[in-house]
Amino acid sequence: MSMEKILDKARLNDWIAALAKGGDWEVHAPALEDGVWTYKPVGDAVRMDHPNTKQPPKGFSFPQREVFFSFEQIKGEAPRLTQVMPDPKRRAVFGVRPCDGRGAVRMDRVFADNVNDPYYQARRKNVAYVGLACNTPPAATCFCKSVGGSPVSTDGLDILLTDLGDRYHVAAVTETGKAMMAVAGSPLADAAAADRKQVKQVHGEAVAQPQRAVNNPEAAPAKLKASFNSPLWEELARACIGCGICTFLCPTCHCFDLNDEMTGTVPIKGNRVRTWDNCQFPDFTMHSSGHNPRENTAARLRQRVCHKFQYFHENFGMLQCTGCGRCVSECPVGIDIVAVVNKVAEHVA
Amino acid sequence: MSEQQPYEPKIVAFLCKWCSSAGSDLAGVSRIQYPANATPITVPCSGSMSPMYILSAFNKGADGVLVSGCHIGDCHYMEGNFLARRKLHLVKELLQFIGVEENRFRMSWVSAAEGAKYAQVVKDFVEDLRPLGSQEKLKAQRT
Amino acid sequence: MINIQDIRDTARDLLAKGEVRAVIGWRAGSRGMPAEPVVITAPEQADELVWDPTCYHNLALHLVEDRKFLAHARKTAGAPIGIIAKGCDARAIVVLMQENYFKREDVYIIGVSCEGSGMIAEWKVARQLDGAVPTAAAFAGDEFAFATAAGEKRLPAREVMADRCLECRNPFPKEHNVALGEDKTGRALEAPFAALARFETRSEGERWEFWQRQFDRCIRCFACRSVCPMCYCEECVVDSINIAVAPETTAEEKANRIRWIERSAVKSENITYHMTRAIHLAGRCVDCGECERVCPVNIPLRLLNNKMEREARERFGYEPGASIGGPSLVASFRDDDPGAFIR
Amino acid sequence: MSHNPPDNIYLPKLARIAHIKEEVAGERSIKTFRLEFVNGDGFDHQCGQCAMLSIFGRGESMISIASSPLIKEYKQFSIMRVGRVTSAFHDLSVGDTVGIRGPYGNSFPVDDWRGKNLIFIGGGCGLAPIWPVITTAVAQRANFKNITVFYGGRSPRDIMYRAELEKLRSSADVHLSVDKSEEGWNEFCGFVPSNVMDKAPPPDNAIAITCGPPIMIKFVLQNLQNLGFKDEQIYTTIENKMKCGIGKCGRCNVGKDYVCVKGPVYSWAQLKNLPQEY
Repeated sequence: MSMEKILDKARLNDWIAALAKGGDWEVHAPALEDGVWTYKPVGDAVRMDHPNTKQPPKGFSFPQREVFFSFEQIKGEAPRLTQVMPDPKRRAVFGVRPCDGRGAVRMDRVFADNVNDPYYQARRKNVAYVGLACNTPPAATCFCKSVGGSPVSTDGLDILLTDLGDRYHVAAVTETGKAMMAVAGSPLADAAAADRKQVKQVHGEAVAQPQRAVNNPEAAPAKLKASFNSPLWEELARACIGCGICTFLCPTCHCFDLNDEMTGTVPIKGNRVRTWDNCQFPDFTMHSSGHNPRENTAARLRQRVCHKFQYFHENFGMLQCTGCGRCVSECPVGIDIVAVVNKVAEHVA
Repeated sequence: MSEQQPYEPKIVAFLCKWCSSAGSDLAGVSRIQYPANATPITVPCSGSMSPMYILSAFNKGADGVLVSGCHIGDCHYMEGNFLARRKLHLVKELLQFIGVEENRFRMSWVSAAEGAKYAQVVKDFVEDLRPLGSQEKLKAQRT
Repeated sequence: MINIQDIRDTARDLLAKGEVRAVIGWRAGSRGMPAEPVVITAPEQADELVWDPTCYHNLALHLVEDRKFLAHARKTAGAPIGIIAKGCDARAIVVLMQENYFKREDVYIIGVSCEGSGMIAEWKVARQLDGAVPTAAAFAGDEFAFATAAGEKRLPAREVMADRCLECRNPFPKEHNVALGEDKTGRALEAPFAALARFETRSEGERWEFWQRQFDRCIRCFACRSVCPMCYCEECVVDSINIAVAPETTAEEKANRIRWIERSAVKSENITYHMTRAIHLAGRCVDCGECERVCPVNIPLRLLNNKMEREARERFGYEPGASIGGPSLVASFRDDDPGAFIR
Repeated sequence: MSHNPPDNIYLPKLARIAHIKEEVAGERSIKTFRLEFVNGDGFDHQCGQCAMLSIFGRGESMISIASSPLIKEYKQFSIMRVGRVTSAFHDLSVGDTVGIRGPYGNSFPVDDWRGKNLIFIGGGCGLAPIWPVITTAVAQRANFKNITVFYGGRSPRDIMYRAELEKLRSSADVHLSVDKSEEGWNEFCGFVPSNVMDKAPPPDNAIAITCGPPIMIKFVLQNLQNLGFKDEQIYTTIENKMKCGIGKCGRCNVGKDYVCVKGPVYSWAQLKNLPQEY
């Protein structure tokens, strides 16, 4: 059933060109811009030597800002609403790391559970993730293995690429992936037995690389639950400055805000807009009255950590954190979710 | 839909209540001819101008922003226009620093008796804004 | 060179004698480096303190947090709070005192001199170490010493120092109760405002091209605001709702709040945010460079603040963080302030 | 132009304001709005559910539906003026059109309460969320035994649904109270929990439903427990800030549960096991 191919690295651009031409895909890949690895529409040359992108690819299905509908209302009359749906462009995202593929799985659950989110779904069904296995030593902040992932995981990806030096091993994960590999003009060649052997070895070595770890992650949900009222949270959040880096860069944070943005006053004209929001901001949960159920950084740090390691697990049977390490490496004051979970677990009998 | 209208710059003019606002009134009652491009907003004192007002005017689509107050020495609150001079110098510098055209932002001192000067200030401003075309750099993106 | 033991002894002593109720300092981070801010309250915790070239954080921020905490809890401070302060941290403390955020006697400043060097820029280190992951960094004269799996690596300080430190005008904390390390004020690693001067050779069109790309990238995580000791306002004009709501705030007040900018992280709104912030920091920013360090998308925010700082210095003879007593930049004026730009 | 595909839950339906009644005046005024769906494009709801109301250009606000599900012609909302959207509601007139989407959340298990004594305890604007249960129970009077309603406000002027409460007396025991006595007030004077203690309804075969300010709920709970009510016999509703109504925007959670989906109705037996995040 599985489809495995080999791609000469020199012909990566040919495949991308074929996808654009034959499959009507708009291809995106990581590019280094102003010192930041960012997904960009592919220009001439694709580099895939990125550690990981600063921002996960979640914006392809859940952009930081999107218009839901526009409204126009003459005073005293009924408003006219015009739904704005995302453009149906198919987007193929190259170079997605396995932790971010697993992030997509979790986002999919959130936006399909209970009620379908029409905007997320409209985008998501047109996005394909072409993953890239991590076969170089992990970053100091990587911990995917301890949260159920792996540097070669295919979860959430449509295709997994593995760097074999001068060529990529290309493995289909989904039907979409297969179609992309079989696109007209594709330069992919059949994988030889030696290639398969080498991939196995490379994957084995990648998985064997040592990483930091959340200790005993299976016990984390219960331990966190037991620690809800622990004074430890206050100490752990002591340095927290309440910015939005940890959540905005997280591949699984999905919280959002809805606001009306005006474009005219007579008649009333504007758009209802969804933007990312952030549980670390004080106004996130603040009631109109000023009462705030999560009124300090301790409560807000606890929310973030418990959401990742307890609530999500209780609701969906999996940890929400995928171990990408962005919140650890980018925190201005060194708050480290691995250390936080481990410390809390240690303190619970 | 409509025929190609010649471009008319939109100016938001923040005028101090004590001098420039009266100056603009005088320009009107004296029937001095000057362009109708400026929408006046009366503020208590040029010193009460928040830089936010200026940025917000540009955000809402102003092609130019004018702040006008009493002449140095004539401030109703003694030193408001001294403070405005310093604060708005910084705003002006910062706007230019990020690449907004120098002529988009202007300050003037116009007394209650200087209707003709106010008319001239607006006239000059319109003439200087015209070649710049509409201001898009700071304008709100809503789509 | 500062001996870490001196810092620890000072902190331990102050806590033991009850002269301070806590000491704000740095301890080793969970991965060794970078260091992280810590607040210690017991003498025996003093051994946790570290001093190394990853003590980036402007700890004056945590003085602000302490103040806010006391205000919300309606507590009085009692003994002063101790703080370990670099040159830039101390300047920030001076501005806060100038603005009456707290009084001189509320704070016990343990000044630490950056001496001949300063803090590192991690990206510069990564570039030089070629893949090796440092787990600790230490001052070593004109060099920094990094502990890595492959043993100690030394790099010349100038090559891996943060830009903010290369351009630092005053690496010695002038305002202090006790100061450790040598006063090397006047060292010249890089000309002050060097990056700004280079930037200003660009044309208007090039400047706009540059800034619009920078502002377009902003994700409005507000880390620059959160990390800044001067951004202590309870209520910020750029927030889409009023955070400083109290039970007695009227519905009318809440309903009539002006939304100066929208929540959308789009260029126009981001510009309004960053411009407002730059103006509000004029004469207050001490160029600690924390906003630029923490920005996850590398927006060179120091350029904006430096521009204001240099204007203040050159046009108005004003230097932020220089004196506790004087009036602030925008609350004062001179008769001969420039006015030629006014018609 | 404005055809709403049924699957877009974010697109509000339109409703016209058919009637406005000023319940309580003053700084925290309350008005009751009757909304009729435009073009019959509406939804049914159950007791205790909420709806997201929109004023285009101002935003959305989650408000509990205060009318009985038995009433199909309109939905009623009692809105206190507290912030941006609610203030805008207070400025509207009959005939104006607003947006509405929902219904959201769980509901009171009214059907399980057949044959029981029902005791309602409300304070301030907390009468609105339990009003649909009260009116539904009264409409199906034969299904229930004693119906008792405790309700109080700060002063006689703060009593909402005054006329409706008077009408209710024919089919239920109504005990009103005010915090501070005033001339002409001849019912109980004191806080709602004290009124409950004063009348001491027996816990046998009873369900107590309470809604009001947090401080009131706290003491009502204590008093009910003192009267012998078990945790399973006590129901209340909680509120948190909400944006989406469908468990995605992430802010209304109490522990793992999103109040907009799993709430707002909880028995005390359930609620006491949840973290205090509301």
